[in-house]
Amino acid sequence: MQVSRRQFFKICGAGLSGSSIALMGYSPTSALAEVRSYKLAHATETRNMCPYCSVSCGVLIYTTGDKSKNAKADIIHIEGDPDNPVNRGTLCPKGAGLLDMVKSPNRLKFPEVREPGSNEWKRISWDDALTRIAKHMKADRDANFIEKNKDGVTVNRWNTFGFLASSAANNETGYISHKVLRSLGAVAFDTQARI
Amino acid sequence: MIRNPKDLQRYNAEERANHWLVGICFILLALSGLAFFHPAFYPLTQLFGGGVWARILHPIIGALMMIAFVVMFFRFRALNQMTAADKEWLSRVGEMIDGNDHNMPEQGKYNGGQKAMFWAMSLCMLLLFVSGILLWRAYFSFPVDVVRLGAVVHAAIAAIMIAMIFVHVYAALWVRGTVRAMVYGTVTRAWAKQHHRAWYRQVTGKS
Amino acid sequence: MTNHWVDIKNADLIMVMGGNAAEAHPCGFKWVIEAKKDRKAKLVVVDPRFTRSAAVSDFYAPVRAGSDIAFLGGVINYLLTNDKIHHDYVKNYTNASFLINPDFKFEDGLFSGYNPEKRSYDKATWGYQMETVKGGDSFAKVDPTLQDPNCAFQLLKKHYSRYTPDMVSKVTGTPKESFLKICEMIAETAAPDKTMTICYALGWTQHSVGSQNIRTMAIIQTLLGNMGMAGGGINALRGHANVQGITDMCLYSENLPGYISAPTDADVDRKTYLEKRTPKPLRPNQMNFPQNFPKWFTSLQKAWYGNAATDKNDYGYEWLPKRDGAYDVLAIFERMHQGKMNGFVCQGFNPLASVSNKKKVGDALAKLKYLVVIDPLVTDTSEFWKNHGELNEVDASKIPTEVFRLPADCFAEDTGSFTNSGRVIQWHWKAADGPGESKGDIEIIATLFQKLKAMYAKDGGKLPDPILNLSWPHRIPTKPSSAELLMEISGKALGDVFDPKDKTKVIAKAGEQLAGFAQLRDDGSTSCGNWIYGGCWSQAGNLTARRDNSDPSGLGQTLLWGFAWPANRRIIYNRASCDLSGKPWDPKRTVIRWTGTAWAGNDIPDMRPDAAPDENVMPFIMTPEGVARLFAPGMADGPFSEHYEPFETPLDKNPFSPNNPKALNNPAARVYKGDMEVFGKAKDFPYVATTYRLVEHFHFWTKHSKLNAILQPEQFVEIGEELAKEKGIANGDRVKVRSNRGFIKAVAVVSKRIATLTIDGKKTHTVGIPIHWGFKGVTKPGFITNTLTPYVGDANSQTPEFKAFLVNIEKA
Amino acid sequence: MALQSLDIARRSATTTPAPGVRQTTEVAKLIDVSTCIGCKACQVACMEWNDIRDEVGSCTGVYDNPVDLSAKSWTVMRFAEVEEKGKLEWLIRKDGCMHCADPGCLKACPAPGAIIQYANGIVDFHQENCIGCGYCVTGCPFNIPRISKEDSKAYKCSLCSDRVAVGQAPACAKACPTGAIQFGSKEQMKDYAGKRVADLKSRGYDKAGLYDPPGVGGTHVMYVLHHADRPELYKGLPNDPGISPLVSLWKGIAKPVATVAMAAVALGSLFHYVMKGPNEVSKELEDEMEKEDAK
Repeated sequence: MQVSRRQFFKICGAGLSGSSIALMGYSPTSALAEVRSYKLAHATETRNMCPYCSVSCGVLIYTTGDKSKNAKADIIHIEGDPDNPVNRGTLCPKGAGLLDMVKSPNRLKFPEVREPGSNEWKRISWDDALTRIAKHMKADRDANFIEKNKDGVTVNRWNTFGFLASSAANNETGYISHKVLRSLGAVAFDTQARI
Repeated sequence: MIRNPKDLQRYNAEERANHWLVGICFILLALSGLAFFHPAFYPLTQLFGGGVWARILHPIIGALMMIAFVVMFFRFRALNQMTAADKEWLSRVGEMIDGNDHNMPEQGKYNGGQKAMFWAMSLCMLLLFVSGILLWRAYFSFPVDVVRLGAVVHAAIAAIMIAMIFVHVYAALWVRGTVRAMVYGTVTRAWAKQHHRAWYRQVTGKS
Repeated sequence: MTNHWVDIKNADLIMVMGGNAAEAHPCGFKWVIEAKKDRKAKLVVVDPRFTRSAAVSDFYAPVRAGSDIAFLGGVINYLLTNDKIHHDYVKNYTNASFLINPDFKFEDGLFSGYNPEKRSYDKATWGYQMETVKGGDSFAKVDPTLQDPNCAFQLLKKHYSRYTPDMVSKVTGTPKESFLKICEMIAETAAPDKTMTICYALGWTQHSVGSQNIRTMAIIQTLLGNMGMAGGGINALRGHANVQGITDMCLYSENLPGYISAPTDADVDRKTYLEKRTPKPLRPNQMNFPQNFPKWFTSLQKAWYGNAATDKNDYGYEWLPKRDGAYDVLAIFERMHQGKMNGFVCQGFNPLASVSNKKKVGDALAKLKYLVVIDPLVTDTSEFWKNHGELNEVDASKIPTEVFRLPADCFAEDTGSFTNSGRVIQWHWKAADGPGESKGDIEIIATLFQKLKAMYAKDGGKLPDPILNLSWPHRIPTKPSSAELLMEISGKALGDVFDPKDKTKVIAKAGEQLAGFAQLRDDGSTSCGNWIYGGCWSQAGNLTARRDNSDPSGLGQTLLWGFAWPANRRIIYNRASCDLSGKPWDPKRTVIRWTGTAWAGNDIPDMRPDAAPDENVMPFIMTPEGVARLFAPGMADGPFSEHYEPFETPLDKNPFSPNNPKALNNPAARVYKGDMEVFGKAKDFPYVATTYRLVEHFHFWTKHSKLNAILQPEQFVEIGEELAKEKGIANGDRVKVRSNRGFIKAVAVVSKRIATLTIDGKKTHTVGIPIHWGFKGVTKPGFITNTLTPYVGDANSQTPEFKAFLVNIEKA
Repeated sequence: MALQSLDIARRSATTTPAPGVRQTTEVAKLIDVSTCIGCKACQVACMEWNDIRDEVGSCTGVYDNPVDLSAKSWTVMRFAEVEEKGKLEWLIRKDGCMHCADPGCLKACPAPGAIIQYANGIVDFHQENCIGCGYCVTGCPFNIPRISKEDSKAYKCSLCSDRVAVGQAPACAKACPTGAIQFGSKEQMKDYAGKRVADLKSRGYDKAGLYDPPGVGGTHVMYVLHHADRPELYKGLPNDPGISPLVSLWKGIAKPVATVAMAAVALGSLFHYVMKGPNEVSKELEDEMEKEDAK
């Protein structure tokens, strides 16, 4: 009986006194208060531009790796370019969210075709896709190219084929697309800028 | 300790188990609760596997204790009705504490102090339970002001409760021969006759 | 933009109308806030909705969608009747004093020369009175006193005198006091040292009177003397990051790169073609810069056909296709709908979502033999054939179109240049490879072209010459680099180029990059893919990649950052920022000035550098008159603007010409058969609808970006409290919005921000419809809002009328 | 700023002072509500930088999305359409942690080192030390911390302590397209706010002012308001906030008092025992029973 009383006493006492805690083998952890480590410390920075509106804000794209051969660059963060005189580092909700557009689950990864009447996509190779498209275009052009109009004036146009151009593509894309289109005789083309 | 077949049965096995279930729960709750109450006690969370486990276990143990306590409450409620003698006893509790119990009025199974303790604990348990529910964020969500009030009530009542349990435990230790009632279930006739004479008479039929 | 983004900070008053800069161009809008903070500038917003631009404005007024000309015409009237114009500027720098053909008339809502069958004008009477001077030159007659009843100024005054404040309020629904308050604020900037800038966007262009909306504002800015000034100008806040650049590359039928008007059937040969496009000056001593047209065109031909372009074959003039009519996007889909097209390529363009009347577009696509979609993302267009329930009710098995979907790299995976709205060309660098097998746009087009070229080389076919002779000087023919292409665009000397003043002096040696378009020649010795970009990659290297953002003038010109076309000029018409003697109207904001020997200052002068003020060379050098046009005969629908109702209007007559049903809507706008019939009438569709963007999304693009989907997850429409009450619609209810072309369902946002307007005595409600949802994306799926919109465009630009049409609304 | 920002001023559930000899610059973020267009760039920049993505929710008839702060939305815009003097105003407030000088969360937190106040004023949550009790929620007068349903840890704006630590501005402040969010030393921010308030007064907002509530010792995120006399117009920004008296009671005086009281009872018992001795059964009764047994 005496023994059990002492045990009781001890347990109760332990709950009361901080000093006895050390005796019981516990000591407060010296939890270090560290901020989350800076995630861009060794990322590669590339200067680019937001593709959305025509403010064309400068952005800094951060990728993993240092461009060494075996380290695949993966985009991990995008923020405003403070040097750009227009946006001065700021971004709007669209620009600030560019990462999720670049990394969207809805990015296309390989060429696909949907055959006439089919209800599904089928993966094909680039070469197949472009060869099939080129064949379609040539057949169409050769069949419907208008060399002269009804007044006998040389017009050299192909208007059964159309093209809509992006307003978010580079100038160089726009230029080469235009050059190719007119060389084919295409006239039915327009750009997002119309709208 | 020498067992005597004539020792009086004070608590049966179920009652003892019930009591200790509540008691163990309470100890665990007090340890984990104190850990959250004051930084000095925080290391007690290690007993439970760290702060997160302590936070997870505390309300679960609390709920368990509440269930066990409710059973116990109904078990002992009838025996804890206050009588005139209890009030008389309570009014003279100072003498008792002073170590002079010779003139204390004759007591039944429980004295006025124990009964007062029973009701106080019941009230505290209820308050702890209700305020505890308010704080149990894993499953409940209440307006922040109610939660704040809950936290104050929970902490205050818990402190009171812990103090009362100290008194409860100390009283058991102080009054020699008491602890065995909750450990073995029996007390000596002498103990019964000295501390709970009316009960002694009732169970033995002697004067 | 005649000015540029940062220049907005130099304004004293910023007007946001026909746009919502805070939401559509937040980072550009920063300069509005800067003007407010640093110059104590005021911001005025006029919009059918209390937008987020309005939230930070000093004054807001509501206006009915589709009534902007009535509002702005009223401003012109206010400025003229209260004599709040910049007199010296108007007299000298505009065609106010020019005498107009006395046969020019405006009667009952129509200008002289209207042909109702063709829905177009014969502009014969819209010209200047001409006189032949000694030496045989023919010049326009002027009356410097501005008193001649046939001078442009008097005609202008007369035309807009009908736009009284009461009329304005009646037509636009803008409270008269609000209108007058705005007029007063605008009028203050008539002072020579005060400027107003206007930030507009698709809220003005997407109307059947889009171009005239902008022209009306241009008249105001000219009357106030705000053109060419720092903090002034007409600033179109354009759409995509490179919408300016792609417009400059002229990816559309009417023009060749650099806004060189493309040949039509009437241009039977190169000589005819050039003559029509090379104007003579209309006033003595004017620069008449378009006189250089043959140099630009010839250099383009050399860029395209290289050595195959010689003076013997008219530099390949015959190889250029001749246009026989309109091929704008509405015309293309009309042709497709009629079954006149077989193949179609969508390069980063989602027409099913972004062209009017989705049903018609979808039906048209289903008539194609093959469709090619090149895009980084899964577009709605690429799945036009797939059933998406009521969002896209089609039967795939009945659609015979073969659809190819090719993955393109996006901006981050690409090197090249973009041109921002302020005409600044900026270079950007690739950061990482695209996902999977994606390829760059250039590589896709180049590889496709190489395949076609090989087929024509091997098998022959119709007119293979332009294909086989197309200049393709790229190191990797299937993968031309952006650098190679920008050098070609900028221009190079094919032979030695000599100084025109000193024929012995070589200014560019054969093979060198040219310094600018001034060095272009029409004898085949230079090549230039786009003359206005001339000099952006000079012998000094790639100027678009310059990153020196120093701003010594404090005006935000940053002349060493990138390269602005033309000639790195940041503010166009900047000669007009000075008086006749060459002193700046506002010396505190000097853009350029005459130093006594040359024009110089904080910008590239928009003037011959040595043109002394007494030579009387006027600032608007791109016009043969040398001055700005208050009276503009080039417009399809009138030399002055006139209020016409949208094609779907809540009114049954035009309040400005109530007796002429022909003048209800823009009489010169093109409407196709079948489309006129599905215009809704006010009795069935009583509410004015307008579509728009939200700041949280970008068109149909960010619905694929989770971060943006989180910000605006679900399609909604906005209505005012009064309409909600009438229709028993509570905030957050699902509603169905119908036009005569289809319906959409969305959540109702009931707001105080959409005012109920009183138009012509009647209560008129507006339904606001944000556009960003579709059946593909990481947002909640939604309806394509262009299901609702009418298939009609502006008379000049054919930009569809997305901003004003009629709908009905009910609880879904 | 720089690395000194790692100096700790206060640590939750820690009774001894942190090293406090070095004096570092106090930083602050100023949100100028009068130039805020509610574009939510700050929300995106915050999510993007901190690698969190909230749920794609639904439209509830307002522009507020996400509709409330969450463990994955540390800042949200709150939109209020208010009519003042017959004029419609669309008041848009960026809500998020105020980084109080006297942080209620830190005061309430029972887990040592789960909440840290840096010497530069940033109040940061360290989830590895967080036990998920939610006391910080009760401590906060601004209703900011949120407990994640996924890991039961408390989250809120960190004022991008990781960026500030290397000398950069918080992601939201950097992104803000109109400059409605400014970042710098608290001193600079107060000066700048003074200019903005003067500008607003010149535009007819007589009651414009700075919101830097003294009830929480001032904050390291402050607002410029057009109607500083009625912060509640801005979707319930509290007027004169302070740590709830209940929390002050609970985490203030109650802690020592209760600890002392419990200790007193325990020690009282001990001394009672020592002084009075045990309450034994009397010898007479023991004997009586023994006699009884002997019968």
